[in-house]
Formats: sequence, C-alpha cells, structure tokens
Amino acid sequence: MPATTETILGVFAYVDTTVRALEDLKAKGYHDLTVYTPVPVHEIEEVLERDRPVSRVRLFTLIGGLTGTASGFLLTIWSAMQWGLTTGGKPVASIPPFIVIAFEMTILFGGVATVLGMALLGRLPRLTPSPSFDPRFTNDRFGVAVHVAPERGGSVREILRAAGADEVRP
Amino acid sequence: MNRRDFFKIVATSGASAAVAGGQRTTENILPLVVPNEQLVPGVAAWFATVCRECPAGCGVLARNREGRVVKLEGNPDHPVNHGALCVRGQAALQGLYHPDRFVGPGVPEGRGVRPVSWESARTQVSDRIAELRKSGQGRAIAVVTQLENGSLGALLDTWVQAMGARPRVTLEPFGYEALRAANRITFGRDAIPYHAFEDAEVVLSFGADFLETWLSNVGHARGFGRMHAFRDGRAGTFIHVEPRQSLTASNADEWLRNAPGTEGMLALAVLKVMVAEGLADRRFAETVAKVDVARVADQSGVPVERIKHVAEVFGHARPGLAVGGGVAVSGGNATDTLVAINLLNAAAGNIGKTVRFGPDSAYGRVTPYAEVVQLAKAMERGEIKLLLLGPGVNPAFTLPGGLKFADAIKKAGLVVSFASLPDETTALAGLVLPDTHWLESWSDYSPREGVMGLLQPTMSPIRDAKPMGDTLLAIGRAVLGTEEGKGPLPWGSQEQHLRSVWEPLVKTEWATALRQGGAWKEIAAAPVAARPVAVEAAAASLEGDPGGFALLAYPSFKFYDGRAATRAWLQETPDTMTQAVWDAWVEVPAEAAAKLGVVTGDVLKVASPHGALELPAYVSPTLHARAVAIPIGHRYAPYHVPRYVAAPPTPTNPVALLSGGAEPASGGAIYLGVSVTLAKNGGRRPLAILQATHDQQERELARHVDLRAAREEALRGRREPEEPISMYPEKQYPGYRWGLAIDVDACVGCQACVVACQAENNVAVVGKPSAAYGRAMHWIRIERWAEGRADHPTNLFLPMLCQHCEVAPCEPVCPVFAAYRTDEGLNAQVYNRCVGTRYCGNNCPYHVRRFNWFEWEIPAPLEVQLNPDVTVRQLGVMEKCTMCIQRIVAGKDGAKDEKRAVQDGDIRTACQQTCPTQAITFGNLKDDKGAVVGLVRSPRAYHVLDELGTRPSVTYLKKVVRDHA
Amino acid sequence: MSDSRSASPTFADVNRDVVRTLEPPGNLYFAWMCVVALILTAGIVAWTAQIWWGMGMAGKRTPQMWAMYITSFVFWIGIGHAGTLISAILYLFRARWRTSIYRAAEAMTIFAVLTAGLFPLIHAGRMWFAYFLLPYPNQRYLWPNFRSPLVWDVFAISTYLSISTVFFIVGLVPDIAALRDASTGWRRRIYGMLALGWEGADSQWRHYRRAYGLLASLATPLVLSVHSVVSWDFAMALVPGWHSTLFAPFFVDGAIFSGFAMVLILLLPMRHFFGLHAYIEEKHLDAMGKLILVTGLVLTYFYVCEIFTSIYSGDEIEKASLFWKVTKSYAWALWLMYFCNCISPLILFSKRARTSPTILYVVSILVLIGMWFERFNIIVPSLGHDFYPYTWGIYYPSLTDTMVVIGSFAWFFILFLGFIKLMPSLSIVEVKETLPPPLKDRGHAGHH
Amino acid sequence: MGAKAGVGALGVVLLAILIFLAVSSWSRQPAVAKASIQPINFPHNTHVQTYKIDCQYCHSDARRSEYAGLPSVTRCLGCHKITAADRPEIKKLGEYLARGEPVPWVRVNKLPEFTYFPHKAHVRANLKCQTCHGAVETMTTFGAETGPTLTNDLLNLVGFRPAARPLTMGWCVDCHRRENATAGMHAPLDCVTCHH
Repeated sequence: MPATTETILGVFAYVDTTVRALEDLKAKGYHDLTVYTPVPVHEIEEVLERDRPVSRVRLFTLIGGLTGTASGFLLTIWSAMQWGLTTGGKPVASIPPFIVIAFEMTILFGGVATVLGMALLGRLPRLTPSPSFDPRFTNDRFGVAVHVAPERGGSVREILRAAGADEVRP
Repeated sequence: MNRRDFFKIVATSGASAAVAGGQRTTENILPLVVPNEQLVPGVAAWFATVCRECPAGCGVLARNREGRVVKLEGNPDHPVNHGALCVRGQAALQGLYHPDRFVGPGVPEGRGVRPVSWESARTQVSDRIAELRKSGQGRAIAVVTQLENGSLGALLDTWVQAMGARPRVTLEPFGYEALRAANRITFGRDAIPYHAFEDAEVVLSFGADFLETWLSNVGHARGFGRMHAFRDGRAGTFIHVEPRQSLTASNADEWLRNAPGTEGMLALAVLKVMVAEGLADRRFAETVAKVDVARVADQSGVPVERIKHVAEVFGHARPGLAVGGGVAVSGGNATDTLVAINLLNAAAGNIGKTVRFGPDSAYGRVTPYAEVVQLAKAMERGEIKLLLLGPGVNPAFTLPGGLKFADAIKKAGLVVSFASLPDETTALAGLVLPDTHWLESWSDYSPREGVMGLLQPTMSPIRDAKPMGDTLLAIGRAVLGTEEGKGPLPWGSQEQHLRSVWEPLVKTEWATALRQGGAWKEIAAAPVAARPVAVEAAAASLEGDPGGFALLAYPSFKFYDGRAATRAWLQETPDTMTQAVWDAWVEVPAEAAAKLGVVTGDVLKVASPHGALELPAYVSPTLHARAVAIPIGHRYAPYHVPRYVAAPPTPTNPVALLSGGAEPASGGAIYLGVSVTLAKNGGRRPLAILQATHDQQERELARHVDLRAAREEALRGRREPEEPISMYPEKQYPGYRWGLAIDVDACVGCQACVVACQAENNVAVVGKPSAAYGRAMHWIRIERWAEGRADHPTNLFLPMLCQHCEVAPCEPVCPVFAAYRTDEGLNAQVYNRCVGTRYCGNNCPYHVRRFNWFEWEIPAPLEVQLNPDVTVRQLGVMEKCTMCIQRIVAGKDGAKDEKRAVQDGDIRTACQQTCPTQAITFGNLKDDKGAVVGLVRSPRAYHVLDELGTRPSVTYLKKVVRDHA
Repeated sequence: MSDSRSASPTFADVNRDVVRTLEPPGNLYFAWMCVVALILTAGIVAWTAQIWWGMGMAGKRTPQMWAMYITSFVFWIGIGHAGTLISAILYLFRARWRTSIYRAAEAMTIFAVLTAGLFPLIHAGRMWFAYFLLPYPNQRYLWPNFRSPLVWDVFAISTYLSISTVFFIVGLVPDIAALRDASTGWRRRIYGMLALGWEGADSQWRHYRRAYGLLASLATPLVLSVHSVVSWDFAMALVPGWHSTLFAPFFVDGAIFSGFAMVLILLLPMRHFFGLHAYIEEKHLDAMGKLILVTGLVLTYFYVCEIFTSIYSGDEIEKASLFWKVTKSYAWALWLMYFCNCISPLILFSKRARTSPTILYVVSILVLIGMWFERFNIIVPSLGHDFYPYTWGIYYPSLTDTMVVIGSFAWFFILFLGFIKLMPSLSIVEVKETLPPPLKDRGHAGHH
Repeated sequence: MGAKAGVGALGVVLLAILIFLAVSSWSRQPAVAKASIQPINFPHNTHVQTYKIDCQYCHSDARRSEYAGLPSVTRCLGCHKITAADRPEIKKLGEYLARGEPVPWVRVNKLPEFTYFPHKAHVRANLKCQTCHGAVETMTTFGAETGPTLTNDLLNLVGFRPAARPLTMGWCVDCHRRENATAGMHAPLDCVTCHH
C-alpha cells in the first residue's frame, strides 16, 4: 500500500456504535472506508450503500442466462439436423421438447455466471488476508478501517474512539 | 476331387465379426486350403435335400455359408410341401449341431461314449454275426430302423438277406395300421391314399390332427389353407370331431366334442342321415340299417340336430373329404371306425376326387406294430442275440409301457445303435456306431408314390460319424469274407449303392435331380370300388378303473414321437393351445379339476394298470369331462446348460401308461385303451405359460368377421386408404416402403414361423425359468385368443411381431436414437447404440421388444449355426423383429446386380417363407400392383390397437367365422 | 455445556456451539459409520454382480422393464426438493425460521441428488456405454435424442446438482471463514483454502448478498422444473396410469412432502446429539409439521383427481388398469401408500403432535415409506396391466435389486454422516442474522 | 482422529466405487486392433509393385461377396510352385498344403462389433482398396491402427477435431458424406445399412 495513506482500524463490539462511527466519519468527509462484519447488518449497509451503485452481479446473471437459452436451442436443433432421424413421426427439429433443454441450460449458465460475477467483483478468492483484517470479525466484532493521509490520522482516531471503539490501531 | 473336399473350410473372415461380446485381442482369419467353385465365403450356397425328421418327407433347401448349414427352408419345387416347413423341419439344425452328439463310435457311458476305433467296433459286430451264423442262428440277428423305403431300405434288406437275419422291422410309433386295414376291407387296397384337402369343399375330420402330425402335416396344412382360407369370396368349411380341442380342432368352423372312441358310430350316424336325406349313394343304405341316430347321439354326447347339420353340410359338398385319425381313432375299434369313415367318403362319392389311391403314402410300408410285439416277445425269450437299431428309432421310449420293450432289450445279447444322439435306447445299447445326420448323408426317401426325394450331404460331418450303410457294408463283407465289387454286397458305400439305384431312373438327369432335390411325376388316381360292408362301430373299450378318465395320449406337434424333443428351439416353442413351454403336463377337464381341487401347476399322479406318471396339471375348460390328455414326446432336457435348462424332474411319457396290446383287426398299437385315475400329490410344478390370459377383454387385438359380411365386403372390392390425421408433416419415403400383411384367417397356429425366425435371426433360447418369467426372446409369437363360451370357444391365432409403427411410441423415448424410423419404413433397432434403458420396452403397447437380460449361452457347436448376416446381441441390449433386414439388404443387393428395382417376391421374410398356409405376405407398400398392397386395401384389413394412433406397417386381415346354426 | 439454552445466544455463542459440533466424534458415530459402510459394500457387490451377469439379476421382466431402480431414482430426486425449497424459496419469502435448518437441508439435497444420479447408471443394461447420453462431439458423430425424456433428465439433474452445489458452497463461504478463524493446525489450513480468503468486508458482502439472492431466484424455478421433468418420464409415455397431464404438479408436491419428512429424520437426531435445541426450536418443528400436513393434503387431492379422471375419462383400458391396481396383486402396496401419505399426516393437525419429536419422527418414516411406494405403484402395477393382455404379469424383486436399493440409502447416509462432522451443519452467519444485533444502547434498539 | 477416520472411510468407499466402475465399464469398451506378426511374412509391396498383381487376383471374393476373402493355399502355390520356391517363407506354404491346413493369417483390419461392411458394394462403386486399407502397395508387413479410442473422444471433448481413425464410424461417414456431396454418389447413411 502507498506510503501516502495509512489505514486506521477501529474494532467495535456493537452495531449501533459502529453505525455512529460511520455516520461521523462520512459527515467529516472520510469516504474511503472498509467495514468488516460477521454478518451483513442492515443498519450498516444503509449507511454505506447511500452513495454507491447497485451491485453489477445481476448483469452477469442476465448474460449467462441468455447465453444458456441460445446455446440450448442451438445444440438441440443443430444436432438433430446432423442425421435428421425421425422418431415417433415427429419433425426432425421439434421445438417443444427442446424448450426443456434450453430452460435447463438457461438456469445452469445463469447460476454459474452469477457466482463468477460475485467472485470477480468481490475480489475472491484472495490469497493473503488484508492487513487490517482481524479474525474476530468473523465471530462477534465489527471493524471499521479508514484509509487516510498520514497527517489526518489523529482526527480519525478521535472519531473512532468517540463513537465507542473498544480498540483503535495503530 | 471328392465332394467332401468342397467343405474343407474352417471359417472365413468376418464370420466371427457377427458374434458380439467381450473384446478379442487377436483373431485369426482362415482361407480355404483348396479353392472351391461352389462356395464363396460370404455368399450362401443352397443344397436340396429331404427332411427326415418324420416320415412325411418334405423337400428341404439347406442354406450353406462358409461350409456350414445355417438355415433350412422348404423346397418350393417339392410336391409334398411346396416350400413350407413345420417346426420340426425348421429345428432339424439343432439335431445336426446338438452338443450331445456322439463324438464317434464307442460304448455308451452317461451322456457320451467311451470311444473305440471304427475297426474294433466293426469287428466286434462282424465277429458276433459270424459266430451266430456259424451256429446257424442267423435268425437271432434283428434289424430295426425308422421308415426307410428308398435305396437305403433296399440296401438294408439286401444286407439282412445276405446275413440271413430275420426280416427288417421298420419301427414307426404312428404306423396307421388301422387306415390300411380299413382300406383293405372297404377298397381291397392295403395302402394309405392321398387326401386332397385342397380340392375339398367340406372337410369332416374324425380326430385326425392333420395340422399337427397326421401323415403329412405340412402338405395337409397347405391344402387346408387353400381349401379353407377366405379368398375372393370363397371359403371351405371344416368340421372336426374330437373329445379334446386340439390345435386342429380349434381351426375347425365347427368342433364337435364327442365321448372318446365314439367317432365310428358318429360317422355311421352321419351316413345314415345322408342316406335318409338322399344325399348319399343308396347302395350304402343297408350298411347303416341298424344304426340308431338317437342312441349314437346319446352315447357320443353329440346332439341329434348337430349330427343332422353335419350330414347336411357334408352331403352337399362337391366334393367333401372325411378323414379319421389321431389318438381317438386308434382304440380297439380303430379299424371299424375307419371303415365307417371310408363308407362315408364312398357314399358321398369322394373316392378318386379327394381320396386318391395311387399316389399312396409311404406309411403303407411301415411294419405293423403286431410284428414289433413279436420281436419283443422273441427278445423276451432271449432268441435275439444281436439287435441293430437304426437312427431315429427309440423303442425304449416310444413303445407302450405294457410291452416292456426296455426290459426285453436288456435280454437281447449285443445291442448296436446307429443313433447320433444319446437317448433312452442308446443307454441300453452295448455299442454305438453313430450314423451321419441326414444333412450330412447321401440317401433317398419316397414320401409317396411318384415322388422320389434325394438326400445329399449339405456339409461335411462335424462329428466322427459314418453312414449306417457304409458301416453295414463293411461289416457284411467282413462276415462274408468278400471284398468290394464282389459278392452280394459289392457297393463301396451307401452313396455308391444310391447312385447304382438312381442311374437307371434319372439317366442323364442326375444333376437336375440333385438340384431339385429328387424326381417326381404325377400319378393318376387309381379307380377303386368300395364294398358296402356292414360294420358295427361300438365305442372303444377301456382297460382299467371304469370310473376313471379315458387317457388321450396324443403326439405333440413339436416333438412327434419324441425324436425332436432334443431341440431346445422346440422345447421353447409354445404349445399353441396352452402356450406352455419346456415341460409336459396332463390336461384335466375343468369339472374334474374343481372336484379334485386342482389348479394349473399342481402335480397330479396319473395312474393306469400299466404305470403311473406325476405331471403338472393344466386345467382345460374345453376337454371332454371323461377324458384326460397328455402329449407324447416330451423328453429330457435337450442339453445341459446351467442356468437355462432343467430336465423335467419325473418321466413325462404317457405311452408308459398304455397296455402295449395290438388292435386285432389291424395289428396297430392301441393309444386309446386305458382309463386312468387322478390323484393330487400335494406338490407344485408351475408350468411356463407365456400367455397371461386368452381373453382379450374386448380390446379387439384379434378380430373376426362373419362369412356373409366378408362376402359382401369382398364384392365392394378394394378399400381406399383414408388420410391419417396428424399435426406433423407426413414422413416421406424416397425409395421403398416395406410392410407386412398377416391373414388371421389363414393362420393355423402351427408355430413354424416362430422357429424359422429363431433360426434366421439368432434368437436366443432362455430356458424354463426365464421363459416363465416373461423373458422369452421370440421376435414373433402366436397368440391364442378365445372368444365365446369358455367350454366351446372360437380360437383366433394372432401372429404378433414388431408392428414397425409409423408413429412408433418406442422411438422418441430412446435417449440415443437406437430406435428410429428408416427411410424404408422400418422401425430400426441399432444394437451398437443401445444403452439398455428399456424405456422403449415399456412404451411399446404390443410388448414385442425383447431385452437381453443375460448373455444367453449357445453351447458348442450350436454357435456354428448362427446366421452370419445377423448380429448376435450382447447382454443389455434391446432387440426385436427387423422384418429380416438382412434379407432386405440381400434382396436390394441382388436387384442392384441385375440393375433393376426390387420386385414383389424378391424378398421373403423367414416367417413368410416357412408358413404352410401363406398367411404372411411381405412387400413394398408403395407398389400398387404388389400383393401386399392388395391385402392392405382388403376390406378385412385392420391394425392392432389402431386407436392408439401408432399406424403400424403390419396389417392384419380379420378371421372369417362361419355363423353356426 | 452451553448456557445459552435460557437466554437467546450471543454471536460468540453461535460460533462456539457450531464449532463444537465439529469436535472429534465419539464411538457411537463410528458404530454408525461402520454399519452404513457395511450395507453400502453389500450394495456395491450386488451392483457388480448385476453388471457381470446382466440385468436379469435384478427381477425385471417384460412388461415391467422398469421397477425398483426407477422407483428409487424418483424417490431420491424427490427427497432433494425439500432442501432447495427451504434454502431458496423460503429465503425469497424471507421465512426467518429456515435459517437454522437450511444448511442441513441443502446438504441433504446434494446427497439425495448424488444418490438419485446413480440409479440411471445402475439401471442401464449397458451402463458402460452410459456416456452415449452425454452430448459431446465424438468420433461417431452421434448425438443424443433430445426428444427423449431421459435426456431431459440428464440435463435437469446435472443442472440441479451443479446449481444446488454452487448455492451450497456460496452459503458456506462466510461460515468456513468463521471456522478458519476459530480453528488451528491442518483444519485451519484446509478451511483457509475453502474460505477463499473471505473477510466479511462490506465490498464482499454487497456482491455476496446480491449473488445469493439471484441464485435463490434461479434455484426456485429449477427445483420446480426438475421434478416436472422427472414426472414426464412417465407422462410422456403411452402406458395407462402414466400418460397423464396431472403428473408434474403431482410429483413436485409429493417431492416436497417426502423431502420434509427426510429433513426431519435427519434433523431430529442432530438436534438431539449436538444439543442444538437453542437453534432448532419447537417453532421450527411446528412449521415443518405444518408443511408436511399441507403437502400431504394436496397429495391426497391429487390421488382423488387421478382416480376421478381415469374413471371419468371413460377409457376402458385406463379403468381396467386402475381397477386392477386397487383390487388385485399389488393392492396391498396401493393401500399402504394411501395410509402412509393420506391418513398418517392427519395427526399433525394437533399442535402437540407437531411439536413432539417422537410423533414427527414416526410420521416422517411413514411418509417416506408411503412415498417410495407411490413411485412403485406408478411404475410396476401400471406396466403389469397395460394395453396388451398377453404379457400381463407380476414382478418379483430379486436379492440383487433389493440390495442395491438398500445400499443406496447407506450411500446417502454415509455422505451425510461425513458432512456433519466436516462442515458446519448450522449456518453461522444466518443464525446470527436472526439474533438481535448486539447493541450498546438498548434504548435505541431497532430504531430504524 | 475420529474425523480423520471418518474421512478415511468415506474416501476408501468412494475410491472403491470409482475403481470398480472404471474397470467393469472399460472391460466392455470396443476393441482396438493392432498390426501383428503373421504366420508367413507376406510382403504386399513386392506383389503389388514389383509384380503388378491386382488386389482382386488374390482377394477374389471382394467383387461378389461381403468379404474380400483370402487366397487359398493352392492359389498361392499356383505361382510359388516355381517362383521363389526355395525361400524358407514360401516353403511354409507347401507345408500347410501338405497338412491340409489353412494359413492362420492374423486379422488386421477389424471393424467395431455389430458392424457389417460389404466389400461387394464398395467394389461395385469403383472404390480403390487403398481408400480404406491404406497404401498397401508400399507395405512390407500389413499393419493398421484401427478402431475407436478413448483419447480421440477426449480430444473431441475438449474441442479439438482429430482426424477420425480408420475403420471408425466417423471415418466411414466422412467418406460417404463427401462422396455424396462431391461425386454425386448415393452412399447410404442409414444406420441399419451397416448395423443389423
């Protein structure tokens, strides 16, 4: 991480204190934040999502799904054409049964694309834990990491403590 | 180069490619040693010969591939069977390739022999003969063979004379002595005439099972088909009198169930009525003067009006034909009965028209049973020191138990058998000198006057066997101390003798005779006069418990006298009436069964004064209340393959219950002579019955139409095909479109097609347990559907095979396109592709698809018989009728060679080819002039389960039923 | 051990309790493992025999070309459905009570589908060519027949399996992260890998939540489609008793019905042995009891419809088939099914029954039996008495197919037993979500 | 440790299943034929190139039968009574004739199971033998790598399109399609033409 910024981490035990800290930080114009929570917390998200666009995962799903549909019909019809065998007096490219295949492939591709999307956007998997991460965050603690220029670190610490952080580091 | 060298081929490239299964790493391909103009590997060669499975002597063409016979077909040029064959003929191959065939000469041991060299074996016999002759005991040598009336017979008789042995006995369990005796009495001719069923308008049969075994069943079936099957508005009538509804009876338009042994009096009653009504020759009035129709009706259980009606119908026939035979006409009163029947024919003026003396049957030459009895007595007294038994005879099994022939054999010094398969008699023999199978032999046989059938080797022997003639000639010369070319036995071999007999006959036509399988000429009917002899036809008297049941021991159409029972194909061919396979049974009338508390499958002890049998019961609603019936000929399991074949646990031979007495008048064996008692022994032996029910529950699988209606429809002529309704565009057929038409009216249920298909398409044998559990593999089956009263049903025979539906339910459900519709209108099944999901099997409403539940075993050398043009299916694949795709391919290939399109008749499916009544027709549905289209457009045409909209390519024609008054 | 029975547990409690379930198991567990493994081996032996000697080893015949294998196949597919229903559909409906049970249910789904997936293989006459059903460019230039319901199955089931697995794994990631941070040594390393470096940062959560929601809404139509497709194996066929438009909803409902029964059968012992009463409370049992009751009633309705249509249609063959089923050889199976599926759930009308583990357990077992026989009754008797009287007959199970079917249960349970000791059978994150969030200033509780 | 054992048990069972599936299935996959040692070292090249003998002189059944057929021992000796009669390999021929045994040639061109290939039809369509059997005229020992292989399927699976191996279905179909498209032939593409 560039020397021009430092990361200050506040560890909280409660949701409301965490929220308070976030509100204050935002009010003071600190926007470069990372919040660690053991569970997604509605209140915290509310604060964070205010000035963010909706996740783009759904775009992946849509594209994946459509690809599935298309390839489903393509595969069935094309392969049926290969030999043009009649069964049960039905036409070679009989669409109704092929819909089933197309449907299943829509779901399959859609689902896989969604997960890929999530991994891509969520930067997963990550090999080394980020410096500000603390194991307690997957248990019962909440963390607020603020990335700021070194000279402004003091005030950030102030805010975090004021909001009721059990611990602020460095 | 001598003929045998032609066949010095082991196997040729590709022949093994057909056999599927595990992978072979290296595989050898073997060329001929000597090139052979007659055989091209991969191309079939055909050899004409004569079937010797029974004395009917049908003409046969043997299909030879790579030096091995793979299929038998009827010889179309042969005057007896005109191209058709019966089940036994079709299955003869399994006798040829039977796993238990003796490997060579030897002393019988278990199911095989302890080998000895031909020399020592021959010397053993010749020494014995020599010493007997020295001590002047030539008469102590007895020769017993099956009916051999050709050159072989002559050769044998010469030999017998040269040896000074007692006259040769030809042993045929069904000898028809009574027929001959009756003809002696009425016509003064000791012969069995030709019965021209084809020319009769009405056939009146007294127990003659002429569609099963009687005299010449294939010929008769063909004649019957021509006479009876509905053809452009005309159809003959068939009335049958028998206590039991046999296969023949169930083909009758009118079946009269009479008390056993009352056929004679019925015949006379009919004659009496005819005379009274002026329908018969007056000269015969006095012969029936004493007959009281009412009393006859009372004794026989056939009501007076029925008798009158029969007389009516028969009397008006121009001409009619009355025949008598079968078990019910072989009682103590057999001759009287047959005389009565002769009178009937004579009075109706059928002699010379439908009953023709002149072309007399070979059966006339059979040694009367009475002489067999004499022989048995002689053996009993120890007068026989050397007994020679030819192939095809099995006296220890086929002769009545009362005769105790088996015990007698034990007293007959040295017993030498020429049989090629172990049986009850070879077990008692001291020496076996295996004869070659008739498909490997030179011989000849004359089924009737004017027809000389010629047998030629159709392949080289697969075992170390020698023709009986050769062996006997060698022995004879050894005894006489003469060498070849000299003395009374100059011939080097049976073949030489045969040629010496035939040369003067055919002169330069030898090659032709070989090609067409013999020589024949028309023989005009000899004029005979009937003596109106008075005859007293009392009911047959029965020995044993008067309160018991008359035992009807009837020959099985599958096994004849039992000689065919070694064929696994036949064991697994359903008996059409009961649909039972593999095991024997005792047919019990429903009332009696109810009284005994017996259901089908319960074991019954059947006891007569001469023995007892334990057999599973088959409860029959149709059998006469005072009779029980047991088929003759069921024998040991054909060959021992673990999972498939289990020998019937107990003896199954009803003949063992018979007295062994001979009928005084004719000297014939008495088959209807004992009354038996039934007792439940508590055990169960479930029968393998393939058909779940004979009631088609108004589902109109097999349909019928009234004769009058059929006539009217026929007048309106062809029916134009209606446009099928479909959401989809119709499938186009660029080239041919194959189809089958099956005439339910013509089908007599003889099962020949089933075995023909099995032979042609390598259909596996599964054995009793699997068959009983719905795992039989037949591609075609003959179903029996019973309509009307349970105790007196009208039976419809429905040959059911893959319907090759245009809208096939089996196709779209197959996940891998293993089942699909070809551009020639076949419903194809691609074995390679089949994964075995069996979805198609579920979805086929006809259930004609067969699944390979196991790798069915084909014990060596039976695999040699496999048709190289048809894949042997691996375990786990679905199979079914292909409409003989291999024949279609061949047919198209042949046509291509001639640069023309396939024509009607080029291609014939195996089932069609062998059908005696020509009920099945294959052809191109797009060829408007073709035979099949004519039938498909017939007013009688219908499709099975057509309400399902499967649109089959197999069309059925309704049975035409006569409206009984 | 856990004092959190009385008060609602804290976040820390949750972690502790879940981690506790993964402690080295006791002898009882191994006893079970061994028993199950033994039965499984027997099943495998039977299968080997069948491959070696042929399908004939299993008691199938003409016309019952299908029997216990397809029965069990449909049965297991059905079991799977409850899991997806709980994890996806209830998630979309925001049914909070699902949280404590959905993880186990989801695992059950996957294992059930894995079991079901074996049967088409077991059942194929030449399973060594089963790959013919897969569409891939091969040197024969051949493709499967996409018109065949069996190929639909291949697609439906493989899709179902992959989607539920994905869904399952996504759900696991944060929990595994929690385990990682709670454990040490080799476990920590393994969990570390599986957790994909999850940290619970807001940037991860926002995409995670969205993705999870989307997956749920994909899984919902999927789960409905899968059993419809399976039902079409029969509905698309001609066989009387199969050829019915009713089948899709009929099967889906039956699937959920049996699925919930299986969930209970798995959860109740878990709850008991792991002492999870704090998380799997009476309200959960009650809710599931209600669902079983409802689906059971719906099923009853379908049965009535089935009978009604086959009589009302006037199709003689259809009628004959029904009459035969109800009165003849297989009647016992039919009536057993009616009892288990229609009568036995009725007891769940009483709240007491719904909250009593014992009763629930018994009912569940009955339901499973009933539902297995439902499929049996659809397949075997229908085939045994269809269009063609010539072939009518009875199917008798053989030792082989019986052993294989029993083995399939062992296979399922061995997978599940393994799972509960290696993975959090309770969703840490979602359980926490349902707990009141830790607040310093109680006064402000739920201020939004 | 318990968990470990649990994992162990599970692993073992899974492995067992996989192995058994693999073995039982593989044992039944179609065979692959290999070039192998012949009883007599027969050089096609000398016969075809040096002596310009037509294929159908020896394989004389090809034009009239499903099988191409092999020359009878006497036909071989027809020439070899005189020609090169002293060579050891040729001497073997005489011995076979003397013993009245056919020469046990080892099959090289092996079609997959359940398949029929009529030489006749292909000869009738004026097909050169080399089209299917390779450049026989150059072969000292006749060899061919034929039959389907798993590797080919796998290559296909991952998107490569390896040339179809000789005597596999794809290979036949390729030719039939090509001939129909280019040479205006009517080579059948119906499954049952070869599979019945």
